[in-house]
Amino acid sequence: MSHIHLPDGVIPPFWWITGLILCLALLWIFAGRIKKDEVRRKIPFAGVIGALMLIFMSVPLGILPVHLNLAVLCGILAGPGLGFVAVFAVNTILALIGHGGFTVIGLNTLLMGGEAILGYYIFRAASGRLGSASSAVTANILALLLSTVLMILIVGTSVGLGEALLPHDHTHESVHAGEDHIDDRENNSESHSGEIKDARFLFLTGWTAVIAVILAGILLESLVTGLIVSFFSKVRPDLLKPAAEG
Amino acid sequence: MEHLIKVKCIRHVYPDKTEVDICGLDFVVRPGERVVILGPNGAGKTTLLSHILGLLSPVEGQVEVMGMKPDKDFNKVRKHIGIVFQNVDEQIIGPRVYDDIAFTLRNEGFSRQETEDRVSEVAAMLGLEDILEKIPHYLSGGQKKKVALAGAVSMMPEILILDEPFDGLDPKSKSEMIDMLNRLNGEKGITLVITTHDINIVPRIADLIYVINKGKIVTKGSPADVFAEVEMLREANLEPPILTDLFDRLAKKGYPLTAPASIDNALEQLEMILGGQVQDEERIVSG
Amino acid sequence: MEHLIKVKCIRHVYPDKTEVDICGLDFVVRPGERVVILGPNGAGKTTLLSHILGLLSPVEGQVEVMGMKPDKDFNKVRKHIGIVFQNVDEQIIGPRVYDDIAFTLRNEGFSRQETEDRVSEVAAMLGLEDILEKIPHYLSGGQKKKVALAGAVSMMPEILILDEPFDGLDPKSKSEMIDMLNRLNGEKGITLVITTHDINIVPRIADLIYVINKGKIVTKGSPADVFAEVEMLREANLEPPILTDLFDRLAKKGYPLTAPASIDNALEQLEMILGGQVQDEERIVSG
Amino acid sequence: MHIAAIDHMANNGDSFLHNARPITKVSMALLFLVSLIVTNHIFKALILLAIPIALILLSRVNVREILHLAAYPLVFSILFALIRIQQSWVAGLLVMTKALGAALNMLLLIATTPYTDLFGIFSYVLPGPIIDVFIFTYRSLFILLDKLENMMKSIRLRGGFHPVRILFNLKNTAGALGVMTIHAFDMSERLYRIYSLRGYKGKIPLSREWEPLKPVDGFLLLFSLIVLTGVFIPWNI
Ligand SMILES: Nc1ncnc2c1ncn2[C@@H]1O[C@H](COP(=O)(O)OP(=O)(O)OP(=O)(O)O)[C@@H](O)[C@H]1O
Ligand SMILES: Nc1ncnc2c1ncn2[C@@H]1O[C@H](COP(=O)(O)OP(=O)(O)OP(=O)(O)O)[C@@H](O)[C@H]1O
Ligand SMILES: [Mg+2]
Ligand SMILES: [Mg+2]
Repeated sequence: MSHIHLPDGVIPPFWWITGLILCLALLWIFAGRIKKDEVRRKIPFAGVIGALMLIFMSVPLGILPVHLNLAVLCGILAGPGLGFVAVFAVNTILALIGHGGFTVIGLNTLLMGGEAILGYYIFRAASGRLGSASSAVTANILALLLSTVLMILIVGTSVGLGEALLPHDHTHESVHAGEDHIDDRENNSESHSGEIKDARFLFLTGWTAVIAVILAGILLESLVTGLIVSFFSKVRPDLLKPAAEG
Repeated sequence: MEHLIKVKCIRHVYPDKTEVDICGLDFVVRPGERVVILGPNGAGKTTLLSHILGLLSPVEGQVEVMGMKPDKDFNKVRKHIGIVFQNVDEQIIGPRVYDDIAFTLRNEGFSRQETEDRVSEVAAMLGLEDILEKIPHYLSGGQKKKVALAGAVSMMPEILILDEPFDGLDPKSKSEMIDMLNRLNGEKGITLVITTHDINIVPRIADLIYVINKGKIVTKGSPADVFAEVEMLREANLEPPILTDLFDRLAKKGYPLTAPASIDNALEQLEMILGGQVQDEERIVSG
Repeated sequence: MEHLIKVKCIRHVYPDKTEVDICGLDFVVRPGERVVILGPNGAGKTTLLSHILGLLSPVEGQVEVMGMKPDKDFNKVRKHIGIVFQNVDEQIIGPRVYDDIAFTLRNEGFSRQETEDRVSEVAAMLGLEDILEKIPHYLSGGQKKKVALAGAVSMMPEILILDEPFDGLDPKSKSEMIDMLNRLNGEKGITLVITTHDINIVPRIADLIYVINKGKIVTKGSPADVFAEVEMLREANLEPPILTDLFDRLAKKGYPLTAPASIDNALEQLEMILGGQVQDEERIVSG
Repeated sequence: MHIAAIDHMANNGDSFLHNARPITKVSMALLFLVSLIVTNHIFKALILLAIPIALILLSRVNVREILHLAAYPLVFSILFALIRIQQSWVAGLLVMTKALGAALNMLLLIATTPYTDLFGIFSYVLPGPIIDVFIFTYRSLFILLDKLENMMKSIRLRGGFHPVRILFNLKNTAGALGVMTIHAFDMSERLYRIYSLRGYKGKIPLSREWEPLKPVDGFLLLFSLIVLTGVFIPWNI
């Protein structure tokens, strides 16, 4: 959910440069924290996680105008540090194919990597009380809601509240046009409440639909995460023993 | 129907511009036949099967399965074909063996009772009763192949397509697999289309062989006929089965031998021409 | 050194509690030998190799490679062993074929010039000169196997370990692979340890065979000896090579034949005992 | 998948851009990117958009594939443009031009430069383990894509895909993803083993030798510097 598909040239330099610096700092910290004797096992693992995320994003879901992201799942499986590193690799590769701007890789990584980190900790906290599938769903919902709020704040503050944007749902490429109108609507209805009238010709419904789309996206992803995790708990429960931090 | 499958000189272009031609003779499969496709690595065997399954559409040429175009009538054709891919790991989807065998049945809306009956029947046929509750991930290679086969025959398809089904199996499991396939063919009348690099077992499983090489179907014929064309085989990175080769060379030297279908048959033929050569004492010594 | 590898009755427990025993005879490999390990699916062949490589640690028993414990002295032992796993796709690391062959060399700190020379040498030996600049995922299955082999021998290891290297290759490519391995053994003195299910090629590549079954190494011996123990082989889901089987059965009937190493040798032996049987007219007719 | 197609262009293409040194192409992409970001003039921006388009045409890559990928940032920038349009039409157009131009620059780079060369250049600025993660991600991606493709084929053939039954598809797709994820973890374990055996110590050695620049490199660098300068000089239009 949190993947801001922000193009280059929209966010002011101060913000994306700060994001980039923060992101690189975290990368250095996480890379340094991989212990020397574990590096041989963990680096291929992070690579595989990154590849999995790229693949999850490319899976068509029938006519649903949504694609999966599953940062939380990757956080649960890889742990916060490796999860973050994998997210960075994913965002960079996506930026290279024009999927999100190159300059906003830092911000994108902070948000999506934030989901991975948050998801990991929530999952760990919840799995003491709940089953692994419900923990995963809980972690997914909470982490996505939080990152969505965070993103609204970042985008809102940086672009200026008057132009604040809500996150874009993971729109599948073939059906962008339809979905993007919904996004337009949400942006406008939130930030330009005074101008809603002007924008009416583009949009038929208002706030309820916006919230519905966001929630549907979050629920869908949580559902898939839950299904996959419940499958793991049957087949490879060892993978769900929370990965070590780092 | 005269033929179940008919493929006429197709050309396929992969997204990266790799061109695969499968031209020359027509590829025709008749009901109840056991057809084996041979050819070197990269000849286009898997590509041909993908066209028959409707997974690919040819740029040129015609593919017909039961009178339909598999790429257009995918959902109709699919119901008549069972398939076992080379890498069965990528084919087994169910969380338990039972679920995997039941996968297609459930998708096609069989009732719970029907599904259960059908799974039991197939499991009994392939000797999988004891592992129905197991998680496929932990099965041995041979067991996984059987599960994939069970999933493929659960709908009792007219045609069963197998891409290198004997890979990685030990000799006994391979023999069992062959027997199982021959039983499916004999008892249920299922038509078999198989690719393999294991030449030596081909006489045990083939009524008809097609050889693909360099973009052409270069030969079709019974195992005896095809394996007699040694030059053509070598051309296609292939070789005749060992026994066929041996007997062929002996025959060329004038001995009245024909390509044997099995080791027992080979023994018989050899004994015939050797008949009476051995002295009794020798026989006692080495027996 | 008397032996390069010695494994004594190990027991391994996988994380999911699967126990694998490899007991019975000691597994001993001497310098320059070509050793083939046979056994049914799930016998523990790959598990044994993993122990020799130091990837696993035994719960019980001893593993010794060049006098060291491979799990403890992993970084020392590793340098003496080249390895080709069954799934070569995952084994090819280098972004380009050149980088992949050079991977270990660079990790071990060879200079640029040394690396280049060594890569050229290995590439020439395996016929890979033309694809050094290619990216691995565009190679064919056979080419990938060769690249993996090149990466494994780049350090000129004393020991080369291959887990089912012939899987999925067409007969000619398989033959080439065998020749290549025999050349590495003959010219460079590299010791070979190979697992395979392809019994018929074993006589061409083995000096010594070990058979593992049901947690035990049940036999060791030359191909001729091992393949003579038909009962034991069947017990282990195996069978003798076709020619061996045929000749063995003929020998049991009293004909003076010994297990042939190749089809040519088989022909010779048969002609010997058939000698002079054929009438001249016949020869003309069928010749 | 698009990454595979792009990868193929980069590796099999043959044009002056494919032949230029990777460092040149990366510098050029960055210079163009900076030019685009600092430009606030619609005509300059349009020229900056025209440049990658021209270069893409000249580099004879698969234009359809590039267009397909470019549709994404284009459609997305419309969203932002719509906001700006309320200030002025030009502002809206500017946002779109910038976004599309930047994306085309990246696509031009990746379609003419093999990923190994790109990662080699990233390795000057990023820590070693991160570069290795890139390489592993990329390689695993291709292996796993093959697996997934086969799995989806299998699901389709076994009646597990229906054009309109979304939940039904979702369930089966989740199943396939789950199985693939498990295979992926097994694979990562095997990768770990094989890499360890082949002497991996946390740094994949890339051939990173300095290759002398060729005339084409000089030309491209000069060109992008001129462009950058052009952005800063005020024009009288
Ligand atoms: N997805 C693909 N993209 C591009 N080229 C492909 C693809 N699949 C196969 N090819 C190419 O098409 C040709 C035929 O491949 P195919 O897999 O059909 O051969 P095959 O006869 O099945 O070989 P094998 O015996 O090794 O399985 C080969 O040159 C191969 O490299
Ligand atoms: N990672 C693992 N986790 C749990 N059990 C395993 C694992 N790897 C192998 N086994 C089990 O250990 C036993 C020996 O397996 P191994 O792979 O060594 O057999 P193999 O002789 O190589 O068989 P094949 O001929 O099929 O390759 C089998 O029962 C197998 O199921
Ligand atoms: Mg094939
Ligand atoms: Mg094995």
